[in-house]
Order: sequence, then C-alpha cells, then structure tokens
Amino acid sequence: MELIVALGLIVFKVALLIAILLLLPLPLTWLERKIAGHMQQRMGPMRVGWHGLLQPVADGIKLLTKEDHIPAEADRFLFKLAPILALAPPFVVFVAIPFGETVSVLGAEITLYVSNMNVALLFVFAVIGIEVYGVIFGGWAANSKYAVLGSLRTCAQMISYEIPMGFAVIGVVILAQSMSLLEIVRAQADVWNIVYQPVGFFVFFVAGLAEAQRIPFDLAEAEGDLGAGFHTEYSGIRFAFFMVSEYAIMLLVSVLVVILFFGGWNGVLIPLPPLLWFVLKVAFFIYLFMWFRFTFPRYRYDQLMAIGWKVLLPLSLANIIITGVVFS
Amino acid sequence: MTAAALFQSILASLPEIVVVTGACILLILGQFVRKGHFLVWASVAIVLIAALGTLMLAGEVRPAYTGMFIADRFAVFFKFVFYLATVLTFLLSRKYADIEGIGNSEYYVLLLFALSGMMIMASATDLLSIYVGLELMVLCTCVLTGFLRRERRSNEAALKYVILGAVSSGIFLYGVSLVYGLTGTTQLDGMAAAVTGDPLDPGLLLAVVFIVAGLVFKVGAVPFHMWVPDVYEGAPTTITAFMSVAPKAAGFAVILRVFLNPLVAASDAWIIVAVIAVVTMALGSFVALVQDNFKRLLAYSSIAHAGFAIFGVVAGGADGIASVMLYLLIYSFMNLGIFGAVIMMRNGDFSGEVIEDYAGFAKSHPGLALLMLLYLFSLAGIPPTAGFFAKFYVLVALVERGFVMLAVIAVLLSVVAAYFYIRIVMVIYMREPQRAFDPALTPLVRATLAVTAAGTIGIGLFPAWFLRLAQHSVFGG
Amino acid sequence: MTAMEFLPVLFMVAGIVLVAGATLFVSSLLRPSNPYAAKNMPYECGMDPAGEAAGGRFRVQFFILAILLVVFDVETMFLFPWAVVLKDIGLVGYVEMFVFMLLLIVGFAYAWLKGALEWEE
Amino acid sequence: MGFPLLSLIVLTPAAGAAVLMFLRSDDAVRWTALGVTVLDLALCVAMLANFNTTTHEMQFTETRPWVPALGITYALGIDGISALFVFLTALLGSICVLASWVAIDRKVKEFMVSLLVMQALMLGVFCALDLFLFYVFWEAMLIPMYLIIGVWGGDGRVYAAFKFFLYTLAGSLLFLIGVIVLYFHGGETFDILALTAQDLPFQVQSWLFFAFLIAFAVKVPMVPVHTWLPDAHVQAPTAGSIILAGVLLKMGAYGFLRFSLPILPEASVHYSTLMLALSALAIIYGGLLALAQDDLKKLVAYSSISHMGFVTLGIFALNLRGIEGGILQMFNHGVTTGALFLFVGLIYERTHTRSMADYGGLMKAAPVYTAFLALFILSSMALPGTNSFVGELLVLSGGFAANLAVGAAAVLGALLGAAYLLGMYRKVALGPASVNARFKIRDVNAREMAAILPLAVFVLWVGLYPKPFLDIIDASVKHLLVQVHGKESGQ
Amino acid sequence: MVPLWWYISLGVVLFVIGAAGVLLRRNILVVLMSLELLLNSVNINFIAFGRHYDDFRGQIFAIFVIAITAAEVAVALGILVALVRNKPTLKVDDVTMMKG
Repeated sequence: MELIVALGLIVFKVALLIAILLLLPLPLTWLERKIAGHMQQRMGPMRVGWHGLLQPVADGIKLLTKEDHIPAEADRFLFKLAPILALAPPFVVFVAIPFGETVSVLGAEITLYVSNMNVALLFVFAVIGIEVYGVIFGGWAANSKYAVLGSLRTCAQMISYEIPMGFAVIGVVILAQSMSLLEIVRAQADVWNIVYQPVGFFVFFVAGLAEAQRIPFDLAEAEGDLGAGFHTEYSGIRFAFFMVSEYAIMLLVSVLVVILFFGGWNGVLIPLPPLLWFVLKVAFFIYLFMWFRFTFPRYRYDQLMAIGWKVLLPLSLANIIITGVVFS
Repeated sequence: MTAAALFQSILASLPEIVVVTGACILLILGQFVRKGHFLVWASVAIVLIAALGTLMLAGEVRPAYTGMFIADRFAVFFKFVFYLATVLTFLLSRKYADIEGIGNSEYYVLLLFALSGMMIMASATDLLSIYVGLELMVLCTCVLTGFLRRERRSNEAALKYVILGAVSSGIFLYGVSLVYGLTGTTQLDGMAAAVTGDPLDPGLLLAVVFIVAGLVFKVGAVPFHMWVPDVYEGAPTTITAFMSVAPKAAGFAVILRVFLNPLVAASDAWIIVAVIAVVTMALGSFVALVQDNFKRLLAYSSIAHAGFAIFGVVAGGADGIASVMLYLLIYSFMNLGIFGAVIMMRNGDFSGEVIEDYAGFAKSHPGLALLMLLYLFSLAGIPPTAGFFAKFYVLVALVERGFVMLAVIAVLLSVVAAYFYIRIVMVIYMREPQRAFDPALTPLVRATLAVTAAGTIGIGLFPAWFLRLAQHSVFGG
Repeated sequence: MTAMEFLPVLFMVAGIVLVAGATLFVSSLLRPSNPYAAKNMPYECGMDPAGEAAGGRFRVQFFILAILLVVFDVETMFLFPWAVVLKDIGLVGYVEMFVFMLLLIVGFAYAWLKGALEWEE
Repeated sequence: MGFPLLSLIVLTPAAGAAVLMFLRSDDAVRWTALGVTVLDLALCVAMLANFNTTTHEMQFTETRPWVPALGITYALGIDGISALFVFLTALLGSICVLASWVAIDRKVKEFMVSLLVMQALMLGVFCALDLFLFYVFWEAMLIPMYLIIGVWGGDGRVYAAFKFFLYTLAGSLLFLIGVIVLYFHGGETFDILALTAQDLPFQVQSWLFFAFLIAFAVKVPMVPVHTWLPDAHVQAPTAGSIILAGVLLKMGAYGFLRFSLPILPEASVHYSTLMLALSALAIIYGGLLALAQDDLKKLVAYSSISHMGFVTLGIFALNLRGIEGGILQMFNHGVTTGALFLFVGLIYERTHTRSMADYGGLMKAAPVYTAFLALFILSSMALPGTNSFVGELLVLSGGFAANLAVGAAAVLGALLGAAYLLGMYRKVALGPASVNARFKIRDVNAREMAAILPLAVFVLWVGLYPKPFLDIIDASVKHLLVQVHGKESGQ
Repeated sequence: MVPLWWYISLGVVLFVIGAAGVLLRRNILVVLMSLELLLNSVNINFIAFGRHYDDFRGQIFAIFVIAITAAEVAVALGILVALVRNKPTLKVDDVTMMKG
C-alpha cells in the first residue's frame, strides 16, 4: 500500500513536471519578445489577445498544424529520432532537481523534489551530455550542408563548454562534501556559495549560456550565416520540440545556477516562503539570459572556442586548485 | 594514507616520478627548443637520472601505495633492462628520426612515457596498477607505431595494434574481474590468501585463461601474435627495435609476477602456458622461414624468442624466473644490436628492409658484417655468444623441473629458428654485392653497436655475474 | 533505496516519449502533407544542392576537439569523488590529486602550444 | 696448478686470430698464421714431451671458476686419450695453413682468422674437462666451419654449409639436453671426472646414451645421419676438408670415449651390439658408396665414413685392443685422410676438376706427387708397414673378440677399401697420359712438400714403431675399461 | 535486491556481443564501438562484484577502465584520422596492405 502511494506520488510529480516544462515555453517566448520589444523601443507582439498574450498559443497551433517536411535525401529514422532525443534530456534532468525541502499538503509532508540522488550532480552532467546526440543526429540526418555544418559547430561548442562547466562545480562539491543537490543547498544555509566561488559561478554561468545556445554564444543558429543551424530542415511540430528543449535548457541552467551558487531556496533578509525565493531567483536569471540576448553582440566562432578553452578552462582549473588547497 | 606513508611511497617510486616529470618538462620544452641533439641528450639524461635513483633505492624492498606498488630487486632488474633498451633506442633514433622526419620532441617524450609505463608494470603488485602501466605503455607505443603519418603501412600497423591491443586488454580485464569476483581482491598477495575452495575451480581456471590471453598479447605469443609482424613492419624501425625488447620484457615482468603467484600456480595453468610456449615457438620459427622482409623476419623471430622465454615461465621456481629474466636481458642486447644494424642501413633512398638488400655486405664492410654475424648467431643461440647462455639457462630450469620433453621440443624448434638466422648470414657473406652500401654510421649508432656487441659477447663469455644478478633479483627469494 | 531514486527517471523518460508521441500523433491528424521534389530539396538558399552533405570530410579541428573532450571529461570523473571526500582526506589527498591535475595541465599546455586550440589556420 | 700449458695451447691460435685482424697485407696474414700454428704445434710437442705415460690421471689440469652458480668451471686437462688428438689438431692446423696458401685467394685474412679460431675451438674440445665448457667449444665450432664451407667453398657451398650446420646443430642441441639432464642426475656439476664417478640408474643411462648418440653419431658420422658429410667435404676448401676429416670427425668418437663409455657404462655395454652393427653397416655402406664415385673428393669422403666405422667398431668392442686400435685408427685416419684431401686439393688447384675420368697417367707429369699419393693410399688401405695397418689390425682383433659377424663384416669392408683405393690410384696415376691435355701439371713445390712430409713421417712412424703412441693411450684406456666393466660387474 | 548472477549474465552477454562485433564487423568505427561494449561488460562485472563484497575496489577499477578506455579510443581515433587522410575508407579489408 505504501509502495503504491509512493509510486503514485512519483507519477504525479513527474506528470506535473512534464506539464510545467512543456507549458513554460509559452509564457517565456512571449516574455522574451516583449523584453526584446521594449529594449528596442517597440511594443513586441500586440495583436493576439491583450498585449499579445495569446501569441504563443497561436504559434503553438501553427506549429502543430504545419506540414512536416522531410528532405528527400534524409536518413528518415534518425531524422525522426533526433527531436525526441533533443527533447528528452532536459526533462529527465529535472527529475534530480530539488525545488525546496517539503511542503505540507493536507497534513502530509510532500517533498519538493522527485528524487534525491546522492550523485545528482553527475546525473545532471551525464544526461545533459546526451543532448549532443539530438543535435548531431538532427543535423546529420537532414543531409543538408547548412544543417551538417550547424550541427558540427553546435556539437563542438557544447562539448567545449561542457568541460569548464564540469570543472566549475568541483569547488561547490568540495564545499558541500556531497554531490546531492539537496545537500548542496543545505550547505548554503548560512553563506551562499557565490561568496566562496565567484570564479566558479562566472565560469558556470558563461558556460551555461553557451550550453543553452544563447547569445552571445548562439553561433550555430546564427540566422545570418547558417540558416538556422542544425534544425534548418525541421518544420512543424518537430521544430517545436527543438525549441522547447532549448527553453528547458535555459530554465535548467538558471535553476542550476541558483542551486549551486545562490543558495537555492534559502532566503536572505526577507522571510518569504522558500519556494518563492527559489522561483524569484530563477526568474532573475531567466531575465538575465534574455537581457544578454538583446545586449551583447555575437562572438565569432574562433573567439567562441578561444573563450571556452583558453579562458574558462584555465580559470576553472585554477579555481579547483585554489579551492582545494584552501578547504582541504 | 598518512603523510609519512605518502613520503615513503614517493621515495619508492622516485625513478618513475623522475621519468614522468622529465617527460612532462621535455614535452613543454620541446615546443621551444627543437634541436635534435638537445632532445636526445635530455632524454638520455632523464633516463640516466632515473637509473641512478633506481640504483640508490635498490638496497631494500619498499612496498608503496598501500600494496599497489613495490620497489624490489625484481623490479630493479627489469627497470635496468628498460633503461638499457630506451637509451639505446634514443641513441639509434637520432639520425634515423631525421631521415624519416619524425625527430620532434613528441617522439622522445612518448618513448619516455612508455618507459614509465613499463617501470610501473615491473613494480606493480596489484592488477589495477598492472593494468594502468600496461595501458600507458601500449598507448605510447601505439602512437609511436603510427608516427610515420604519411606512410600507410605505419597507419595500418598502428590501427591494428590499437584495436587488437584493446581487445586483449578487454580480455585481460574480464579475467581480472573474474578474479576479483572469486577472491574479492585485486592485490596479487591477497589473491592467494583469499582463495579458499578448490584451486581447480573452473571459474578460476577461466579467469586465469583470460588473464593469460591478455598478457600473452603483449609479449606477442600465439594466439595473439598476429599483430606482431604487421606492427614490426609498419612501425619506424627504431620503434620496432624498442618494441621488440622493452615492452616484451615488461610483459614478461607482469607474467612472472602474476603467474608465479601461488593462486595461479595452484590452478594448473602451466599446461596452458606450456602449450602456448610450444605453439608460439613453432609458429614463429616456421613462418619466419619464408619471410623476405628483414623486419618481418625479426618479428617472427621475436615471436619465437617469446616462445622460448615462456618455457622459462613454464619451468617456474627461482631458476625459472631467473632464466626468463636473464633471457630478456640478453635478448635486449642482441636484438637491439641487429636492429641497430638494420636502422643503420636506412640512409637516403635505401630502406634496407629486404633481406636481399644485404647481399654481399661483408665484402665492403667486413667489420659491420662481423657484428651482424655475432648478433645473428647469438639470436640462433650458438656459443660462445650470450644467446646460447640464455637458452641454456632456460633449458636448465626446464630440466630441473622435469620437463625434459619440453626441453627437447624447445631445442628442436630452435634448430629451425637457427636456419633463418643463418640464411641472413649467408646473404651477407656468400652473395655478390648488388650495390654500394652507405650505412648511416653516426657516432651514436657506433656507440650503440659497441654496447650491444659488448653485451652479446661479454655475457656469453662471462655469464657468472649476470646470472648471479638475475638469481638475486628473483622476487621472494 | 536506489530503486526509488532512479525509478522516476524511468517514468520521466516514458512520460516524455509518450507526450512527444502523442503530440506527433495529434499533429499528424491536423497537418497537411503535400511533398514534391522541389520542396524536398535541402535548403541551400535556392541553389540546387550539389554533392553529398554528410560525406565525412570535415576539418580535423573537430576531431581534435572530440578527442580533447573525451580526455578532459574523463578526468572530471576522477575529480568528483575526490571533491566529495576532500575534507576527510586532507592535504595528503589534495597533494595526490594536485599531481594528477598537474599532469592534466601539462597535457593541456602542450595542446595549447601545439595549436590544437586555434580555430583559425 | 702450475704452468697453464693447455690454456696457452688453446688460446695461442685465438690470440693469433685477433692479431690477424689488424694485418693488412695477405702475405703478412699467411706468414703470421703459419707462425702461430707452428708455435702451437711446438707447444703441443712440448706438452707430449712432458706427458706422463704411466698414469691415467688427467695431466696439466687447470681449474678456474666460471659460472659458480651453476657449478660450471673452466677446467682443462688431458689424459692419454685426448693427448694424441691435441697433437693431431695442432699438426693439421699448420698443414691447413700451408694447404690454403694459394688455394684461398680472396678474403685471405678472414679465412685465416676462421681457421685459427677453428683450431682454438677444436683444441678446446679435446682439452675441456667441464661438460659445459666442452659444449661451448663443440658448438662454437659451427660458426667458423660454417663460414669456411659457405664462403670459400665450391659451387654448392651454400647448400652444403646449411646442411652441415643444421645437422650438427640439431644433434648437439639434443646432446645439450642430455648434458643438462646429466647435470641434475649427477649431483649438479658439469665436472666430467665427478660425473664419471656417479652411478646412474640404467633407465637414465639409456636415455642419455641415445641423446649423446645422436650428437656424436652426426659428427662421426654414423650411417643413417651421414648425409651432410659428402656435401660438406666436397664443397669445402681443401683446408676445410682436412679439418673436417682430420679433426671434426674424431670428435664424435672422442665423445663416445669421453662421455658415453665412462659415464654411461651400463648403457654402453647394453647397446654395444647395436653400435657394432651400425659400425659394420657404416664400413660396408661407406665402402660401397666410395666404390661408385667418380669425384675424387667424394670418394675420399665416403672412405672416411667407412674408416670411421672402424673407429666406432673398435670403441664399442669394449676391449683393450679394440679401443686402443680405435684411438690409434682415429689418429691414423686424421693423418692419412687429411693427406688424401690435401692431395686432392693440390691436384684440383692445378686442374680445377675432381672427376677421375679427367685424369690418367699423372705419374709421368708429377712423379713426386704420385709417389706420395701411393704411400697414403697404401696407408689408407692399411698395408703392413703403414700406420693404418697397426690400427686396423688392433680394431679387427678387438672386433672379432667382441662379435664374430661384425668382425667379418669389417674384413669385408677392408677389402672394399682396397678395391676403391686401388681403382682410384689406377685411374689417376697409372695408365695412358690423360687424354685431356688442357692441364699443365707441375709437380709439388717446396711449400707443398712441407705440408706433405710431416704427414708421411707419421704414416711410417706409426706403421713401423707404434709403441710410443700406444704407450700414451695405454694407461688411460685400461682405466677406461675398468670404468666400463668394473662398474658393470659391481667391483 | 537483484541477484549477483543477473549482472554477471549481462556482463557475459555484453562481452560476447562485443567480441563478436570486433571479430565479425568490417567497419572500423563499429569495431571500436564493439570494443566499448567489451570493456563495459568488464565494468559491469567489477561494479557488481564490488557491490557483492561491499568493497570499493570494484568501482575504482571501473573508473580506471573507463578513463583508460577513453584514452585508448582517443588514440584509435587519432590514428584513424591519419589513416583516412591517406586512404579514405573505413573498411577493415581495405586498410590491410601487409600480408604474410
């Protein structure tokens, strides 16, 4: 009986997560376009609904009903597999993400996370690594030059930034003595990691920008010179999958930054509910992402690689060595 | 591990540390200083410093790194074989690498790393450290094999080596995992203590078979010999020379450590090993008969020699171990000598890889021909060269344990092997020269030839000291 | 309870695949399908495509990057468990890993000097 | 330990070889080589002069540790059995140098070096008192001999050299196994004298006997494994043939005397009939083959097989006359057959043919040559008054005492020998002058005479007054017989 | 608790698949992938046994195996790149020049 309840709870949580993550891009796209508009002294979407609020819904319906086009020369199996492969990893990662300790619902204590893994951090990196397959398969299967080139570049970029990203969190693990995200947040009850790990945060955040393919690192999707990167040939709902995955990753990076460096749901000064603290912090970082997008120019590809390998990687290595000697 | 234990461990592994550090420094320095002479002498200096360290630490047995590593006399003996082979390879490489255009710092650094891998193998007392050393060595030699990037034979050889090497590692590891599953430890000392049941447990036997298979690959014995000829032919000749000696010795160091473990000794694995020895020697000897390419012939010859050395492993016991060790030492001298002669022939457009290329060599270069004759007769095992004493001692060990039949098989097969060495002598001495010879006889090559010749004839005439050295270096005794 | 920690992962994978499949199915009911040769051509800004796109000839730089990733990623694997227990093993443990990192840095410096990280040729 | 005379004898040629390496002119090489060999011969004469004939003990012994861990020593010493061979080797060494004076015209230095190294090793074999040392000398001989045949030989030299090398190597490696087995059964020592004192079980003895037999039989050569010999002899240069026939073939028989009989007495007695039968077979078979030859060198080569059959017959008769005869016959064969090869070589230098059909009436052209040829042919036929008569008579009487049938076969073999030798002499020396007048044959010159004369002296000396020679071997052979039969009868 | 022999059976199956792939497949990349299978079967064994004995050595060994395999594959790919530049093929049979 207990087991059934536990399993039911898990199923419920998973379903809720999927629902939230699938629906979140709708407001986020709207928000992004609005922010873009206002930054550029214009209004953004205004036609569909009040201040264009229904615009994302209209976009969704459009994508759902658009013709699904597969190029003649494509590898059909991989072409169809790639969007799902790109969509799944960010969703799966969220299984390991805690949003808070517990909440009381109808007198029962319910944890605000699906699973508390002791190796959650490794799990996050492992699963995010799978994302690359979606990218490379998508570009390759289309058999179009823009797509192949785009996928190769994206792939190279993602793997380049994965390394500093991984190194950047070592300091956090040293501090928390655990790879469990829950433990990491608990360890920040008094002092947030950002205090001890500013360099780690910097590296992680910049690498996160690149992982999420956001400006200033969205080289592969540079509309100007590469069409739309690896998903040039995708249309309709499959294209939507890639977009959803992209937003999910952005969300994921924000969440991770908050958990790893900004104390998670631990508040400061103002006693708000922990969950709210968490959401606010995440929202701030999402805003930061969007802000960057419309503020920074895009890097050249060689600059992109140089930043990853010649700046972030040495920085993260130095960070590990110094953190290690201080805290050992 | 406490700081004191760490210090002790560092002390015990000082030679390895020297080599690795030196290699690292050279790796970076080599990007700025590109003079060939500097690279050679720096590498030689690193090896010599390591040798000095080894010598200073040789006095006592030093276990280190919580039972993963040990600096004992057995390891010291093998390390000196490695130093010898590596230094001689460096000396041989100077000119050859220039001719082939591969004389950059990576070449020397990779050799140094391979050396450190072999040193770890010789000292390893845990299957994990054995594995790490093994792979370090294999990967470096692998890259070196493919160092002639523009040459397809070299690429092919390297690819074959790396794939087959990985397969054999996989098989070896599977055996290790079974041993771990059966005994709950990977330490060689712990293994024997942990086994409680029947030593003829089929699972254990299977595990041993797998480990044998993996290790046998490294020494190039049947049934994992097929890489040897291709790799020897395709690799740069200096690397071939190196590979035929040092990694093989390292493989035997591990085989001796693993096989003479009571656990394995109890499992009747010697029958398998004996079969391997016989088949290896037979295959190496017979297939070598029809080779035209010198490097390929030497490859099969090295297979045959590996077979002979495995006979020493079969014999086991203190004498068996000592015989294998002495065999490897002597083999290093004579094989590096003959390879030195082959390398020396590489000059201008002349490759000197085909046996017929040597026709009438004795006519214009009697001295060098005499040296080649010396090495070849030593490889064939004719007294008073060192090769004879090496074989003799293995036979003594075999007969001591009562394996007279094996000894008879071994000598009969070595008669077959003698045939193809003598055939080369025939070509050198009894043919009319087809061309003018212009061997690349630099002072360094001369020095190498002198050292190897001195070793080949010196150990042959005065084996007592080396024999005592080998006998004293046997572990556990 | 390892099972309870990783079971949700399975659920999540199943769930997301289910949702994606369902969406695709719904979409296939709604969307038109009208392929013809010109539409099926790969997008090349209106030019007729020539040659194979996925022919296998790429800049070596990509391979080098892939190899570097494999090496560095695996090194991370050693750092994580070490980081967890660093406070227990103290300075001695730190020194041991420091040596490891040093070797890593030497390798990295070598790659840098060798120009493996330069994208421009 | 005294004066290391034997070491000196063994090392003199080796040192001479080293000196030769630094000489440039061919003539200097020849003279130096001759000087070295003559010096060595003089040392051997000095050795014989000081030889004590009354004892069977090893004389002039010297012992130094070599590989103590395995009980290997550098031990030299001679008794009556080996003394004669040491002398014979040194004698033939000088003659070889003389015989190659002009016959070898290219790579003279290398040839002389090989020859001197060869001589050192052969002397070492006869002097060694340590099995390991013996084996090293024994096996190392392969290298110079291989080169002598392979580099300076006739047209088929490469094949012959290979065959020689592989046969002997295979045989001696099995011998090596036997040696190692003996080492472990005999108390972990390689000391021949100590091993002689061991009492091995019969089972072990017979295995060892066959292991040794293979090696020695190849060297002798006995019949089933003799096929390398005609090739090697025919292709080898004259000096090579002389060494092969004069010394190398003796080594097999010497091995029987030194190892098989004293160390494995019971097996030797047990298998003596087999050995006698093989010997008789060799005598008859070699004789028949010799009879069928047209090539002079082949004829002499096959006659060697036949003659060596006498030697082994004598040895395995296992009685005093047989063994003494065998040893003496070995010496005689060395002198006589060496001389015959020399003669074939001399004529070949002049005519470049060895076919008897090309010759005839040589007596007129070269009277001195034919006269001496007659002497040696008569010696080879064992005519009374020549050296072989004494030896063969002793062997035959010993053989008859041991086994009547074998003795009879040996007599038949002696008759065959008379047939082919006389036939050869008739074809070459007598009859009408050669129809083939291409050759301008000159008689022997002084240098050749210098090579021939000592041999002729020994032919007649042994033939007419064998006592000094028999005296040398007598004590040792008697002791040997005590070892063989004494052990068997349990005394 | 999953019984030990399940893991071992999985290991055996993977090992056999990997070995068969190495021996039978002709594409070098597929061969490399098969190698990974082979080595991963070893890792499964190690971890299962480590868990069985409640010993951390198995896991350590597995980590080392993974790391070294990565290096091995890196080397193999590097060599493959050099090879393909000289002769554009990925078929094992096309690569073979040396025989005998």
